[in-house]
Amino acid sequence: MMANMAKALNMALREEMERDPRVVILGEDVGKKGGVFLITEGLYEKFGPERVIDTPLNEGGIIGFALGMALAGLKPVAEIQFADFFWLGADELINHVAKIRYRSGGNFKAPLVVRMPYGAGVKSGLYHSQSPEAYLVHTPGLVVVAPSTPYNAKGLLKAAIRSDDPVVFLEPKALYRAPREEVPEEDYVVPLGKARIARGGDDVTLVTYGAMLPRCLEAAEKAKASVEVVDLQTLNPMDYETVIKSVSKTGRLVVVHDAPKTGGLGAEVAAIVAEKALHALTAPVVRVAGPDVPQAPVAHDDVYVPTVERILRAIDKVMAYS
Amino acid sequence: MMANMAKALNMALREEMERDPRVVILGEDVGKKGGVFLITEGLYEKFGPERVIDTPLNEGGIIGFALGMALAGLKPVAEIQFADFFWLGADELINHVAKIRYRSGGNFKAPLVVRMPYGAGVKSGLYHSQSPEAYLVHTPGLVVVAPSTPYNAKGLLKAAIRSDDPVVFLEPKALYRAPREEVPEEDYVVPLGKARIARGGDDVTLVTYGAMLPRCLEAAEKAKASVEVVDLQTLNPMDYETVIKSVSKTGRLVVVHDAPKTGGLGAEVAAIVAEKALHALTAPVVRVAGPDVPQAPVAHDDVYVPTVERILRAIDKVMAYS
Amino acid sequence: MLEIDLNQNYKISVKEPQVLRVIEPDGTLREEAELGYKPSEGELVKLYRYMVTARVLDRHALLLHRMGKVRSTYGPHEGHEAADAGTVHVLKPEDWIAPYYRMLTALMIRGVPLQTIWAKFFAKQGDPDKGRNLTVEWGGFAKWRILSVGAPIGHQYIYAAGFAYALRYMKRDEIVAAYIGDGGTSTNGFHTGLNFAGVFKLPVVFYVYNNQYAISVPVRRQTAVTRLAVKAAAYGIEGIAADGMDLLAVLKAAHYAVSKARRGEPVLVELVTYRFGPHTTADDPATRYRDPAEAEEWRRYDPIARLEAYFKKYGILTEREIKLTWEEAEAEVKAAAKEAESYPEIPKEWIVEDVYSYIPPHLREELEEL
Amino acid sequence: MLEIDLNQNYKISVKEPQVLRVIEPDGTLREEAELGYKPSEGELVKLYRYMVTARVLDRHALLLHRMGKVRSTYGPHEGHEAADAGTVHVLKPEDWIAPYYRMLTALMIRGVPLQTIWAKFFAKQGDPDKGRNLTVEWGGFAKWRILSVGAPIGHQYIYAAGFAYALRYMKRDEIVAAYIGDGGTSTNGFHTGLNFAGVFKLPVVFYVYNNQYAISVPVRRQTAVTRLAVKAAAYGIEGIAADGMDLLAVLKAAHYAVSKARRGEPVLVELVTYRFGPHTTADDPATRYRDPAEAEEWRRYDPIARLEAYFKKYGILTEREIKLTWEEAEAEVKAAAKEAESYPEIPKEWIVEDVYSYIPPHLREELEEL
Ligand SMILES: Cc1ncc(C[n+]2csc(CCOP(=O)(O)OP(=O)(O)O)c2C)c(N)n1
Ligand SMILES: Cc1ncc(C[n+]2csc(CCOP(=O)(O)OP(=O)(O)O)c2C)c(N)n1
Ligand SMILES: [Mg+2]
Ligand SMILES: [Mg+2]
Repeated sequence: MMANMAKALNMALREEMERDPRVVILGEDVGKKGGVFLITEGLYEKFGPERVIDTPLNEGGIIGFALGMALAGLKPVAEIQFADFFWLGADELINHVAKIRYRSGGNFKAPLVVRMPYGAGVKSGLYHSQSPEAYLVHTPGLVVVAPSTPYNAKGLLKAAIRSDDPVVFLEPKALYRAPREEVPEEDYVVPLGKARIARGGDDVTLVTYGAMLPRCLEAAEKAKASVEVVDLQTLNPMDYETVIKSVSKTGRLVVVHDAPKTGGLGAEVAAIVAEKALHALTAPVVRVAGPDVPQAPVAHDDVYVPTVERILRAIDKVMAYS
Repeated sequence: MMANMAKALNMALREEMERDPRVVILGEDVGKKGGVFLITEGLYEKFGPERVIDTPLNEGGIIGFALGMALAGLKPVAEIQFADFFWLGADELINHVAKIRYRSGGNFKAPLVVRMPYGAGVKSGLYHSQSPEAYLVHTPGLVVVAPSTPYNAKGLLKAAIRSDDPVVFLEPKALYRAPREEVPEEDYVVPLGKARIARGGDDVTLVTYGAMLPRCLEAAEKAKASVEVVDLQTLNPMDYETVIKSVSKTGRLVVVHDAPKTGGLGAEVAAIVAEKALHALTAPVVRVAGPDVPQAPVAHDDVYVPTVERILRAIDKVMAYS
Repeated sequence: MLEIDLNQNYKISVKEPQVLRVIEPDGTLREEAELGYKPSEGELVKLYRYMVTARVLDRHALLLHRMGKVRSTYGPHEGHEAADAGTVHVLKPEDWIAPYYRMLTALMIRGVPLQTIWAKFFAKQGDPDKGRNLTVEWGGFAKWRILSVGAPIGHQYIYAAGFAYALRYMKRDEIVAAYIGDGGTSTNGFHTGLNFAGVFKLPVVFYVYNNQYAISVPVRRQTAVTRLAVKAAAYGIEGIAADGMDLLAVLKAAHYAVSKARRGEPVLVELVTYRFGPHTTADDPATRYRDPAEAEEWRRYDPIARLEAYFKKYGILTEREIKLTWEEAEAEVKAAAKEAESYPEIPKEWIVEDVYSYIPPHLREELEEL
Repeated sequence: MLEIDLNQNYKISVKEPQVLRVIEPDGTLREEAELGYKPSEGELVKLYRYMVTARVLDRHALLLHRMGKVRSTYGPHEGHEAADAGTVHVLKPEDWIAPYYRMLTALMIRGVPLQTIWAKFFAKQGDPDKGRNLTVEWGGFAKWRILSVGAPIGHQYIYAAGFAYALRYMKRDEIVAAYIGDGGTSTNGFHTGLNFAGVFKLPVVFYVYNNQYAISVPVRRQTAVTRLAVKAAAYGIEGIAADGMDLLAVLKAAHYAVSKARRGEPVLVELVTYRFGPHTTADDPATRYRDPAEAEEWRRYDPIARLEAYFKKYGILTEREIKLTWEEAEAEVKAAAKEAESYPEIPKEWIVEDVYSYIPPHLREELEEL
């Protein structure tokens, strides 16, 4: 069926809950309201309050409660209303969920999913716009995923729910209602840990993920150069081989994300290439990212988020080398 | 006088408290006990319980309380007993302390210091060994500092306390009792935002900070090549010009830290060089870092932390290119 | 397994407070609730005017949001007017407010010009927050002694405690009034703010606006207690409750709490109220989680209508004066909106200001590239 | 400013529980505290043996720490034996423990072999945690239905709640006993664990070991309440308190709490005790923050000596049997240590295991380079 990303995610949740009674949902307003972005719409009605659980307002509570459920053998899908609020559950996520398999010598595991809408571009200020992927990627034990289309959103979320490892699932809220595409009603997964070539090209490798994909594709379309767009999909463990393969071909790397530049995921991608494929680079690496300011001021939301124009300038910049 | 880093930090606190009655200290066990590492030793006796404040056990409480104090015009120095526990105050630090100047249009500011012992190398397991600098550096609004010697520890801490911006002060606990050096009893500051050349050299640039400095110096000493060691001192805003200047001379970059490699600060240093000085590089960048596992398992503490041998191997590796 | 019981002496026991009410829904003064603290009629009328202005402003903001002029989402204030008015009125001008987001009447009383509020809602110059925040985040209202609040719920309680500690340390005779919603009582900010305040005996009054919902989550799903004031017990401080839509009850409770706080005895005050509107403009209770009949029920207690009934009953204001109050508020609010609409946009360069006390080189570079 | 007061009815009121005590310090049974729950003499003796073994183990661990054999820091258990024994004994074998760090007697009762504990203390093979944790972090004791605890205080309360929710969801008739210290009551884990448990009516007993200190911070600096059980009031659940060094009082309180929890009524149980030793081997109370005379005072209540006095007074064990118990424990503990010392070291490759359910390529690469 034709579906936008919000609907595709909703389909994934519904199907997984039908498939596996161990799957439960918890979070603030996920019940009758269906979540503030309606991703859990209709699930409360279908699966009841024992499986679609409105919690008190405490993110540490939500993640810690989900951890307990996972330890007991359930498959909780926790929603953090906005990624900006995961900080209130950072201890539970980073100190406990991420490390419990390790600290228990493999005697416990926490296969849960923490879903969070992330990213700027919707004029929501400093606390409803953050992109925390770099923090999460720097946390061994977590799998970090960011879908970019309705199709991969459904397939990745299903894979995340079935994973035996904890997955943080970063949903690009700016794309929830972006144009629909065909999303199969059948069961399918998009495997974790694999990037995809969203568009082939020979001159420049654009590495991106999540919310920035449409802008990168648009820039690739408009650019004079032949641009290959790599959509990471899983941010950690990262499929760096696909990145290196592409850069080995093009010799030019531009990384695009909307989190602040310094210490962002672009740094890791640049570093991997500088380590493993330096010889292949004909041009300096360019990062197109949010400026190093709190993400993102309402009045400057448009200025903050990388634009197609900025991406095009970056492409021109690396094309100036040969 | 001759002092180790613990003593140097204690001197800095004492002198600043004498100089400025607005300086207060708060945290768990900072009072009579003098802190678990004795950094605040003797201050409770000298300045009394109103200025050296034992708090209840809540890191969000400590940082949030310090924020309130700073808003009112005090200069709080908060201690988080181990950096691993800042996660329980991550919302206060990252969402509030870091952003309050920005979100208030400059009408409020939070010039406070959050001190935290950080780093592995003391066989303390997954929750008394973490190095969270990369998370903090990715947070606009925070100044992040890591001293590496008794001398710069004192001078940087004094500068941090006098700063008009919030400073996270990461103290390499493995160096607290490392050999003493001459630390002036007079007042001096080591300015924030400036790296220093800890050792000059021509062939390889070793970029490091905090706990890894002694190992880097030892490796530099032992290496056959001529190695320049850059001690960042302030991790954000970073003095990238000093890094680039050095790499422009040597053409080879090795970055060393004990935080896990993926998404660590080494990535940012590598990326800056790949962006701004790619042409200067004659060898791929090499990162010597902790492996991507929880930092750091007790039985593997020695294996986890970058050794002089690993740094030497990295130097050899980049020296193989010319 | 053998069922056993423990002697009552070995169990805690808690008595919930009654909810203080002074004005009945029909405007009648309750006899048994004689005020210890007596505001003058003039004071009450002044507060009433602020409440009306806030309500008009609130409704107008909703309108201008629908027209796309008010940026981002907007969170209605309706139902909270008396709670704001009573709690802010008992403060001295030197005292501080650590607000939460739904507090328009408080802004009125503190003297924030309507233009300034509109400038903020439009994200234009003149906004003390420099256009950075949502309409519901009051970031930079330092001039009016309103501390800075961002969206993440809870932090205001703990920094209010730290701020109060500093006030006492500096021997400043000022107190802090901190605010949170019923949902907020579940946060660490609530827990640790009250705990620190109890331990350090700080000059803070902690208000909980129990408006029955946290977005869609009813208060009975937020906590197993039925009276939120009871939570004070965990922190060794006093807890009281009042009808938050009854200006006289709020004034009385707030006055009592403030006088305790000035002596270093923090108090938790639950103000029972209702959120008449949606949570924000992005919310639609009626079709999702709340029976419209319920809101109708609560309408009986409307803080403004109640005050008007009381004024009329006791001859404090006439019907005509009341009508005039509304008309004047309407005119003022509209005129201010018009003025603020003409304010200039926020310049691009401001994006890199105020991250630090200076603009570091990397931010200058980044600005160039934008 | 006019001082006013509010009628008592508008204030919360809380009555602290008395602290349940059954055995007087001299071993005499208190009359008024007749047990509803009656353990057999055999049970008591068995528990006593575990307590003695734990104390011997604890002291031996301190010794071997001083000799550099026990890795990292060690946190003594002395004073907590009865609290552990009573609370674990009333559980069924299927029930779960969400521990905190100072709980050796609990491990004994759950049947964790001494060798396994030594293997952990030595960070050798045979340690279920694979040598990754401090001696005070019980990460991988799943086999004994002991949930995983890391150092950051508080999290065990909230995951215990989630775990209990899952048990009920899966229709498993098991409960969770969760533990924390007095310092831990200030954390968000405590606040949110109790709050969720209250809202969802979960089968959990929440124990607070009030041993008077959080490292150097006395409990009166941790909270303004004097009886920690009172904190239950904030969560709409029951709170009780017992002498945590009195095995019979602990058994009675725990049995009561467990039977409530099985019915979906969570309870907060404060066990009043004392930390006789330093916080950890890295701590030195006597020279810094605690008058040694104070510890001497509390020694009167020593849980093991008290039990021995009771046994002797009522002819349950003789002096000789008691002596034998200590000797046997000593022998067992030492033999186990000796055995564990011979276990192989943890191999290097294990460093990259268990980060994920598989070893990703980048970790394989990184291992190569180490
Ligand atoms: C820490 C945190 N989690 C979630 C949110 C999202 N959120 C915004 S308002 C709200 C409900 C708050 O309810 P309450 O405290 O009762 O205040 P009210 O809106 O009813 O006035 C939620 C969950 C938030 N702002 N902060
Ligand atoms: C979140 C967190 N903050 C700080 C610490 C450091 N720390 C370890 S034990 C301790 C005191 C705990 O006291 P309490 O809860 O009373 O337990 P006790 O040690 O007395 O048994 C502290 C502060 C920690 N482990 N976790
Ligand atoms: Mg509410
Ligand atoms: Mg204690």
